[in-house]
Amino acid sequence: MTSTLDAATVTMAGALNTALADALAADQGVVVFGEDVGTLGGVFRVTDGLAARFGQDRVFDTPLAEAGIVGTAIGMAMNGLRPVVEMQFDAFAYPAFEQVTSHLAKLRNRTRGAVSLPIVVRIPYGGGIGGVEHHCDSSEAYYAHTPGLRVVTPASPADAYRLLRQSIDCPDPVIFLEPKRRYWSKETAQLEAGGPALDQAAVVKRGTDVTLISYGGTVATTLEAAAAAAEEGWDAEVIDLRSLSPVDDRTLTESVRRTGRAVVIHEAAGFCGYGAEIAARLSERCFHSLQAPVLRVTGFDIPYPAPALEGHHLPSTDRILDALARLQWDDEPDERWLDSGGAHA
Amino acid sequence: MTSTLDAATVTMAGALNTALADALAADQGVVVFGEDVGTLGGVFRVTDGLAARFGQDRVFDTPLAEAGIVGTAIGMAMNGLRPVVEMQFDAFAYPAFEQVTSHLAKLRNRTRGAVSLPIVVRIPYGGGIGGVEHHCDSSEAYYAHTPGLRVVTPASPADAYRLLRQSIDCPDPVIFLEPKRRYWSKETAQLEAGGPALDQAAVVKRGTDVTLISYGGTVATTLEAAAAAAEEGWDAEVIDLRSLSPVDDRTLTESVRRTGRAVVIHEAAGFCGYGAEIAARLSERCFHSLQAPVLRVTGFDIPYPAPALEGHHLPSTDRILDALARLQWDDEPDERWLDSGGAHA
Amino acid sequence: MQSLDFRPFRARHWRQLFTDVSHWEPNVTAVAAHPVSSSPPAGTGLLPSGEPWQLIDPAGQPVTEAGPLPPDPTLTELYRRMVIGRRFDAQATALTKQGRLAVYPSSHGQDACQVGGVLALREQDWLFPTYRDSVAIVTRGVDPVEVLSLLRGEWHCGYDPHQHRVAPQCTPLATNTLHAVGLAHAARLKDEDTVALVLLGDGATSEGDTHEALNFAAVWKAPVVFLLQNNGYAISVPLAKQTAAPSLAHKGIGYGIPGELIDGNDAAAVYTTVQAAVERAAGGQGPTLIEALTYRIEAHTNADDATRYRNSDEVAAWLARDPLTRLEAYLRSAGQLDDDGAGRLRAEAEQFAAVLRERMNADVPADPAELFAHVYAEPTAPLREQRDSLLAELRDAGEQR
Amino acid sequence: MQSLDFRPFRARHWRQLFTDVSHWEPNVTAVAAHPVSSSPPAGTGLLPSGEPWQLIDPAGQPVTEAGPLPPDPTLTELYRRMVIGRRFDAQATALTKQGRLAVYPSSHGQDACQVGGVLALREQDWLFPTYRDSVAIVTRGVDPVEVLSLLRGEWHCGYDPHQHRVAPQCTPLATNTLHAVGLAHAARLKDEDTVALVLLGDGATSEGDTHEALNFAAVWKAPVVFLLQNNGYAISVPLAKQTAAPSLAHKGIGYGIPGELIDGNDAAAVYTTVQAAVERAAGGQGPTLIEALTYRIEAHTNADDATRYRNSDEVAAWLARDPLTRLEAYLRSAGQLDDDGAGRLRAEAEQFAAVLRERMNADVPADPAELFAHVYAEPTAPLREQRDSLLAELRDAGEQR
Ligand SMILES: Cc1ncc(C[n+]2csc(CCOP(=O)(O)OP(=O)(O)O)c2C)c(N)n1
Ligand SMILES: Cc1ncc(C[n+]2csc(CCOP(=O)(O)OP(=O)(O)O)c2C)c(N)n1
Ligand SMILES: [Mg+2]
Ligand SMILES: [Mg+2]
Repeated sequence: MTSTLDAATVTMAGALNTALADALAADQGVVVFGEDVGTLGGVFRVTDGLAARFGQDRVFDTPLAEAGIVGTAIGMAMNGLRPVVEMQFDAFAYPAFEQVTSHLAKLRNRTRGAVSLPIVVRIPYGGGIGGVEHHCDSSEAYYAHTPGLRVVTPASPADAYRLLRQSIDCPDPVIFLEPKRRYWSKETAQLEAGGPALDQAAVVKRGTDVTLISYGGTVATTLEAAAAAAEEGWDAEVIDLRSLSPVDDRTLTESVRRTGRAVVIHEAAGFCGYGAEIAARLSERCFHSLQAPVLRVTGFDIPYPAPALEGHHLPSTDRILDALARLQWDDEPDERWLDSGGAHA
Repeated sequence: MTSTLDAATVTMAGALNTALADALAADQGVVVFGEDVGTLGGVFRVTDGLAARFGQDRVFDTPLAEAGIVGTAIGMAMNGLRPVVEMQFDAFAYPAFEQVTSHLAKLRNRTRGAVSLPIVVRIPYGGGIGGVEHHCDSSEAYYAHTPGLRVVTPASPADAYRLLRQSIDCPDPVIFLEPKRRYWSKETAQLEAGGPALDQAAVVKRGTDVTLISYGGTVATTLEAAAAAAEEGWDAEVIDLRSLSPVDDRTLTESVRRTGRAVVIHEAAGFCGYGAEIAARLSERCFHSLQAPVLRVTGFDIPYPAPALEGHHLPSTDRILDALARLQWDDEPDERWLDSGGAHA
Repeated sequence: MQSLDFRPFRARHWRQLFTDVSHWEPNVTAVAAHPVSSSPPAGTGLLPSGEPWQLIDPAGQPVTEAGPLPPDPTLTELYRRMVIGRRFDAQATALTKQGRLAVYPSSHGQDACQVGGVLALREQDWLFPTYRDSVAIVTRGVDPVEVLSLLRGEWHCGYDPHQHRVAPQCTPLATNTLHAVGLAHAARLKDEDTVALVLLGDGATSEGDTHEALNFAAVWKAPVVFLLQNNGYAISVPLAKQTAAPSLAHKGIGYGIPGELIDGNDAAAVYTTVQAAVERAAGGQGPTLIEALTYRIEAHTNADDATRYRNSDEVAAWLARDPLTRLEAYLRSAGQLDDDGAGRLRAEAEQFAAVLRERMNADVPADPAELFAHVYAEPTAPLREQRDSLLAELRDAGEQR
Repeated sequence: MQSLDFRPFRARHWRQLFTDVSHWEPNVTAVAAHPVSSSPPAGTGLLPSGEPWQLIDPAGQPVTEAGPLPPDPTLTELYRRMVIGRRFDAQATALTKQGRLAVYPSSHGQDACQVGGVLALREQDWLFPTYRDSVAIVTRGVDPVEVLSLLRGEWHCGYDPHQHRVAPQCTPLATNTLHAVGLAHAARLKDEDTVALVLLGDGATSEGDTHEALNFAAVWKAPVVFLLQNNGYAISVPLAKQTAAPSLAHKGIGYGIPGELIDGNDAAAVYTTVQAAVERAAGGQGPTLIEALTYRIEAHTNADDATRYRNSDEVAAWLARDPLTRLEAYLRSAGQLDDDGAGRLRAEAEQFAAVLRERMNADVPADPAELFAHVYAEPTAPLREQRDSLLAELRDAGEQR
């Protein structure tokens, strides 16, 4: 199913809005609800105009209760609907955590496949927008660690459209993480629902020396870093994971076996973050191809900082370049880890 | 502060009970509350007799609401108390997730250190007890990924006593994970609150060939595997992490640089599990010492199964030995990762 | 044992049935914070009656002023299902002793709620039960062996929820209330005549999810009925530590939902009240909150030791209010049941239990590959990898043997 | 603009102040599910009065039958603080336009709640505010620059909560209600005479945490006061989509807590009601739920566009019910305020704003090392490592320049 629009300049928020509209038009079972998604059109305007076009029975505001939103979505899906719900911000999805982990993720398995929950939980996530506390969390690792959930995050408007349409069509529950600092990023593209499978990663820049792996809000930074790296003589390949769970091992290992080096970039806290899984997997699966350890460039292990300091916290092109430089190009081990003690406890 | 008891045979549940009693006796500010912890003494009897001994003002049952329990504990700590609260089972801590992540973990940082939350959240976790769904989750990765929390888990009665006493004394919030299948494991020990720092790992068996890293419920299995490995000629070192966050890098790297090989064992789902962090860290910090990739032996990426099938899910000594065998002792790479595609997407 | 004053059944008396009344101080008098205006409170019609509503008293006498009884065939069927349900419940407890069930939470004593609630449902309606509601599910027609597969440790839910429109038994407390509201609201959106009945306990009312469910249901006027079995305990915690409200049914008004307080050991009252609420819901008039006062005769589960927190006098007092005895007394005095009929019913229940016992003795082979089959609609690539590695491991182990 | 009928202030009229009344169908009539027994409902004394309680009407006239007014000096002080608070609020909004504040949620229109609630507290009591309650915090005595450091993007909380016993402004809705209950209960356990006042909005009442807090407070008889500022909206969502209850104060009875419904634009009523509730709480009589009917004059924050979901007539109607105008009218008619006095007050407020403006113009240096300083009592080894690597990075960058 393809949007009727021809290639045009579109923001990610706009592409998501079109995806919702097209999904609502394509399937009577799709309903969209959450806090402020109806009359207001969402605090990020992603649902703008949908209530007016599709009516209050299909696009509606709920009382202010996130467990209530996810919990009732589960009941609706049991009755044949395809709910697409919005959590207003990342940290405000936590009240729904029990419904997500104990039911949304498990109900299909619990019933040996008898109950299917084709639900999409849209969550604007991440920082970089000068937001106050609780408005900038990157919660992907919580969801990716929860079996039974799919976790998807777009990095571009065209992907946002396609991945959201595919997520809505998917019979599995999908946590759909929208990198809010990319909402107003623009792209000239034709919005299409078809294309690669939902869980296929994209090589967004080809390269031979090192594989930079990222997703969501930091893909743009990573591409910038790759461009800067080229000036320093490193030809970096850039992978946008798109689907965090399941992860596309094939694309990853194929690339890293070729380049022999890898850096994972995300803005969430590094400790037990999503990048740990990627680094661990690649270290295992590509052990004999790796010329240097897989490095991670991530947010620090601190609560998301206030706007005045977020610039120091977020992965920057400089920090990615620093990591590149530490990839032992001259065969010298990273001196930071030479003393036998590591950090002093 | 040492328990008055001499060395005696004690279960982990008993050691925890003694730790709570000693903490209540030592500090008037300590209060213990949760569901069924008062009159009943807890469904695992960890709080047995405490209400009778210390009175209903210090050890009490609450209404049935986990966010309520953690949320009010936060208020109490703001008013100078040291609450020790119980979540009845792992999955029943999820309703409190917002209070844990958005407040418990962040309030000290939010107030530049002005507000201290010396709270211990005790959570019986993990499977292996033939429990029904929602009673066997291993949720440590969620908490370990959350900056501002300490995450501690004992593997033996003596450690249970010491770590719980230290956690109660600690000015930081501690998620104290009790491996419920070890509750009735016995040990002859003198219970002491002093000793190594709260965040220090223990080398529980010395060895030279490979480092087996585990915590909580799987330490016993890991020690069994080490014993079996000895028969096959591998001298395994076993580390019990005890503190999952922060992690004791020094003990880990010191060991792995020496042995050159490592396996991480836990029963939680592997994907984005705690073992990913350990594998990623060691792969980075010990890159030049590693003779083989750091392997992980974990639960599968599935909801915790029903009792009839949990035996297939939980890491077994056999599965640990299989991993040992794959550590490329004969310098041959793991054939599973030789085809360039890895898993077929 | 406490002496009981059976009629009229006053809330005060209901409370006296509990030993631990020391904490029981429901706040029923306003302490005016200031001289309030004389304007009378709004919405008092949503409040439950002061005393639990009853159609048949514990001695088996109809409470004529309370309203008409359901027709005799209905009462007979309620009794029959309670006899079978009680026998099922006893059988399940016995199976735990034989190691055939891992755990069983009995509903002995709550039989009138289990059976009365379910029989009031129509074919097209849905039931959202908890772990304690196996008898309700059996009454709804689900194969008892399938019902017990969860507690047998075989799989997390042994029946297909769509077949009899029964959601999986819910363990995380109160979370099922939201599922019921969602399912019911979806029915309205789809213009289907379906009502959802959700069962919850007194303890579960303290969870945030119950609050959110009542609120969503009220705002959406969703066709859902909340049947709250107040059995006095949440494991060991008595109601007095759970709430200070005059009754749990008093929560309704805070959402704009009518609250009903009924005698939960009177099957006729439960049946009539749930049926009326189902009709209201189906008629577009929205949800109802029904609090049925009852008692958990057994421990929380077979693994629990109830003597730690309540005394046997209390249990004895409630045994004297047995819902089966009550309805049997009525049916006999109404000439609807004699010794022969009672004997036939007992035999039917015995037969039901015997078949169950036998079927539960058969071992169910577990297929390890199934661990990976239902996590997603199709196993993902990583799960196929993990499945293959487990199967290889099992093959190797088999070869070694 | 709608014409207003000022006295007596009926809930019906209050609802008429909202444009979007189409959804507003609070359920105030019971639809009896069955012939209920004649036994009257229990606990009705916990219900709020049918009409919001008021001491001074919108025209500035005392409502004598409602009870005595607070003493004149108190009324004068309430007015003074509202004038300063209103000026602070306007200044903060202006600072967002100059880029000196990232965002500001205004409480214009809710001034009587902000000031009346806080002035009713005693020195030793605690305040648990939300993001919207900056004026309340300033009124409590916290340095306005410290208050604004959150919204300035400098740090997540700019003041020491222990200094004035003011918890950090809470963003995750309703979560602060539990903190307040815990703090209050701890005071009781420690035998301290401390009451906690928690502020929450109409939207926040829908969250599970509010329910759990009300319940814990009631069961524990905790000395806590819930002041619910019902300003008609949760961002864009009108109350009619938030609840179907006769009033939000009707939730109290479901917990055994008295509910009070008051005119939230009447500073005298807010002050008197909160003060009485604080006394009740301090006297060991437990919590009170106060619903103050008021209105958010500005958009949700400066970043919001309120024209998308409400019309200007509605705002105009509420502007005509301004809490400052009302109290000013009373004070003038009571001879407590004249043009001179009003002028002096205005000057004081201007001076307050001028100092604030100037201080907010100063850039605050941010120290990157502080990112790691407060996560734990002592930075952990991994955090020290990360701090050192950031500092090295900054040093290198400095050297390069
Ligand atoms: C969210 C959650 N918290 C805790 C538990 C553990 N638990 C199981 S049953 C129970 C008591 C429930 O009491 P009630 O709601 O009155 O139902 P009853 O068992 O009496 O039928 C508790 C605390 C749970 N299942 N879910
Ligand atoms: C748990 C949570 N969910 C969502 C939000 C986003 N949010 C911020 S303010 C707001 C509306 C709150 O309305 P109300 O409680 O009436 O307070 P008001 O803003 O009107 O003062 C929402 C939805 C939040 N802060 N916390
Ligand atoms: Mg109960
Ligand atoms: Mg509001």
